[in-house]
Formats: sequence, structure tokens, C-alpha cells
Amino acid sequence: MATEHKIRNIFTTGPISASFIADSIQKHDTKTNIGGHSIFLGQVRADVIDGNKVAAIEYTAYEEMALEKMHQIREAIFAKYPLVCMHVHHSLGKIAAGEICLFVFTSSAHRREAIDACTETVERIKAELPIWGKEIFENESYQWKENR
Amino acid sequence: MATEHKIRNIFTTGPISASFIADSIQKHDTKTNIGGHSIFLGQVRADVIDGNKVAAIEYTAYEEMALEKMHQIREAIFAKYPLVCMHVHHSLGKIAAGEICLFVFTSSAHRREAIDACTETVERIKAELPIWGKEIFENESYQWKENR
Amino acid sequence: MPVQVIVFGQLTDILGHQPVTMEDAPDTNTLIRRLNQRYPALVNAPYIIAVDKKIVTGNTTLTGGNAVALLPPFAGG
Amino acid sequence: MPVQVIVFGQLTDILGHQPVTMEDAPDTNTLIRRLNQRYPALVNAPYIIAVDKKIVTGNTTLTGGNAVALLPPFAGG
Repeated sequence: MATEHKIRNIFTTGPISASFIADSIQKHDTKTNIGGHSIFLGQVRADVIDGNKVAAIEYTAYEEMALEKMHQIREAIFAKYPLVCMHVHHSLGKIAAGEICLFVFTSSAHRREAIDACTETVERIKAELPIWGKEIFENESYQWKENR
Repeated sequence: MATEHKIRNIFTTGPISASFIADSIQKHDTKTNIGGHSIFLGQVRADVIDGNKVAAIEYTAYEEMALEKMHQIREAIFAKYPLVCMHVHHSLGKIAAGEICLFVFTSSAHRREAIDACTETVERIKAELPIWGKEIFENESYQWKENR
Repeated sequence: MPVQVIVFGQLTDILGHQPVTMEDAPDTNTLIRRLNQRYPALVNAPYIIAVDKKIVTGNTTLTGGNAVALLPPFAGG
Repeated sequence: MPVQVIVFGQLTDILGHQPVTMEDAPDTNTLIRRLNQRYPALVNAPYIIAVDKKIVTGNTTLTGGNAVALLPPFAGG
């Protein structure tokens, strides 16, 4: 089924709060055609590199390009999986270790489609969106994050 | 790494609330070795069968056996995946359409392990835990839920 | 030797919610035969058998202390 | 024909955060050659090129209206 979606903003300044996630979940209780939700949360890790501990990651993006690309990804995922809905949020700015920087949320009638759509969306976000992270150490030095 | 876990209760009477899920997420902000969380939520669907709409599912379980089995599943998942933590909650009693009846939450340093562990745990819960659901229609007739 | 049998899910429509006590059930085959006589609707119902919370396959010897459960297909989640 | 170049991520360590204007850049190959002369650290930096928010591969003709962006490896999530 072809579905028309507008380009939506996915960026939010600062961490994604647990209460924001709860609100997002709560809003789905009227969508009674949903049987399964799959959620992925990215959290900033306090990696220790050469004795320096990561205190935060500062995210930046080529926002316009990222939103266009995310729109394409969304369309492709909706074309591939029978989803009821999909929500994506990514942080910009400085996100401390332990805070959440990525929230991907897919819902469908049956679990398999929600899970597969969520996983594929996360992989595509990491591979295809022009977003960068500066890992800021406790001693205020930094290095640029690399995705694996 | 062998990890010792106690048998934990997974059952809760009534639906799993969004605020409970938020609290569970929030508690992980001190575990700064976590890079990815994967969450699956099962929601009661208002299926229409022969013109009757499902209003709720009433869940029952062979609780003692289910908790022993869940303990085995947990041990097997921790042996297979390098998880930081795993939380499982399943509702008992009458859960209305649109409410959440299953909450599986896995966390690890890297996304792949959290996602795979979550998916496998959900599949095993559905296949192996002695839990039953009575689909109660709006006209108060019922049928027994079957997992696919 | 009396054995207590509990059932769940759709089997409660046939046997009710209370444990059923069956006399003279030395093994699971005998037990099921007697249950089928008492509850004819059970004959065509799908289920597996757990003895003391472990699933058993094949005929299993029972003692009075065993908890026998008949488990219809699971439907959690 | 002047072209505006923006960079992100680790390339801001080399070119800074402001758009850089390059004169006389009729195509991306020429543009990169001139950028490499002005910013020698760019030579060994990994990146892809986007023109008007679309990733280009191979030499691409530029006009003054194009927005050129140099994108180091993505690291979202």
C-alpha cells in the first residue's frame, strides 16, 4: 500500500527523556490494530580509551540532508513492512554518558514486522544519515565517533 | 561468562503502564556500559472475528512452571549474548484492547546483541511459557487465543 | 494411588478450574484413559502433559505426590 | 564561478565551521584539488561529496548555485 508521508523533523536538542518515550508509547493505546511495538534506544556509553573516559557525545548533523534521507528511509520501510506507525528521534548537541540519543519506535499488527522494521531502520539511520558525534572525554580532549 | 540469576517474578496483574516502562528505562542511566536497549511491547489487538470485536484478553498462567521456564530462558540468553541486563514482564488478568501485556527489555554495549537477545526472548516466551489468553468479545462471548 | 490433575486455558472449559483427583492412576497413559472416559470432550483437545512442572513425553510412572498438569497450546504475549 | 563548501564532523577540525567559498570551481574534481592545496590535511581525510544534498560519485559539474558538502563517515545513533 502506498502511503504518503510528509518530511518530519527527527532532531531534538539534548537527550531523549524516559518520560518522552512513555508519552509516545501511551499515545498508541487508541490504535487497537497494533499487536506489537518494537523500540530501539541508543544510549551514550562511557567508553574508556587510553585511560580517558567518554563523558558525553556532541552530535551534529547536516540536518536538511538527513531529514530528506530519513524521509526516503521511512517511505522504503513502509513500502516493505505493513506498519501501523513509525517514530524516529535523534538528539543533537551534547548528550552525557547514560543519556539516550536515539529512539526508534515501530508498531504493527504482528510482532515480526515491527521488529524487522525497527532493526532495519536503526541500521539505515546509522549507515545513511549525515550525523556526526564528537566523543568528549572527562579531561576535555575529544575524538570523533566511528560507527561499526 | 557464567552468571547466576535468581528466579524472578515476571507476572503483574493488569496492564503494563507506560510510566512503568519509563521508570524501567530511567533506571538504566547509571549503567554507562550500555550502548543499546531493545524493547518489545505486546499490545492487545481489537481483532474482529465473525463480526465480533475483541474487547480484552484475560491472561492466566501456570505460574510456577512459567517462572522456572523463564529462568532457564534467561540463563540461556545470558549465556548466548553479552547482555548488561534483561527485564521481562507479562500481564495476568483482563487486559483491554490497546493495553500492554508484555514488556521485554534487553540492554548491551552494542545494538546487535540487545536486538537479537530481545527478539529471541520474545519468541521463546511465546513458544515456551505456559500462559493462556481468553479473547473476550464485546458481546461477552469468548474464544481462546492461539499464537502463530 | 490418587493423583491430582490441574488444567489450564481451553481445558478449563472441559474440566473446570479446580484440581481433579483421579484414583488408581499408576502412569500417565492410564490417567489420560480414565480422564477421557470421564470427560469425553478431552479426547480431541490438543495438550501436552507436565509432571511436577516438567513436560513429559511418552508414558510416565506416577506416584501420589506428583502434580500432573494438562497444558493446551501456549498463547502468551 | 564561486562555490560554497560546507563541512561536518572531523572535517571542521581542518576547515572550520563556516562555509568556505572557492572561486573558479567548474566541477568537483577541480574543487577538491583546490581545497587540497589550501588545506593539506584534507588530502588523507575520508569523506564523500554531496551536491545539493545528493551524494555524488565521479566528477560532477558545478554552478554557482550549488551547495557542496564534504561528509566524513556518518556516526549517528
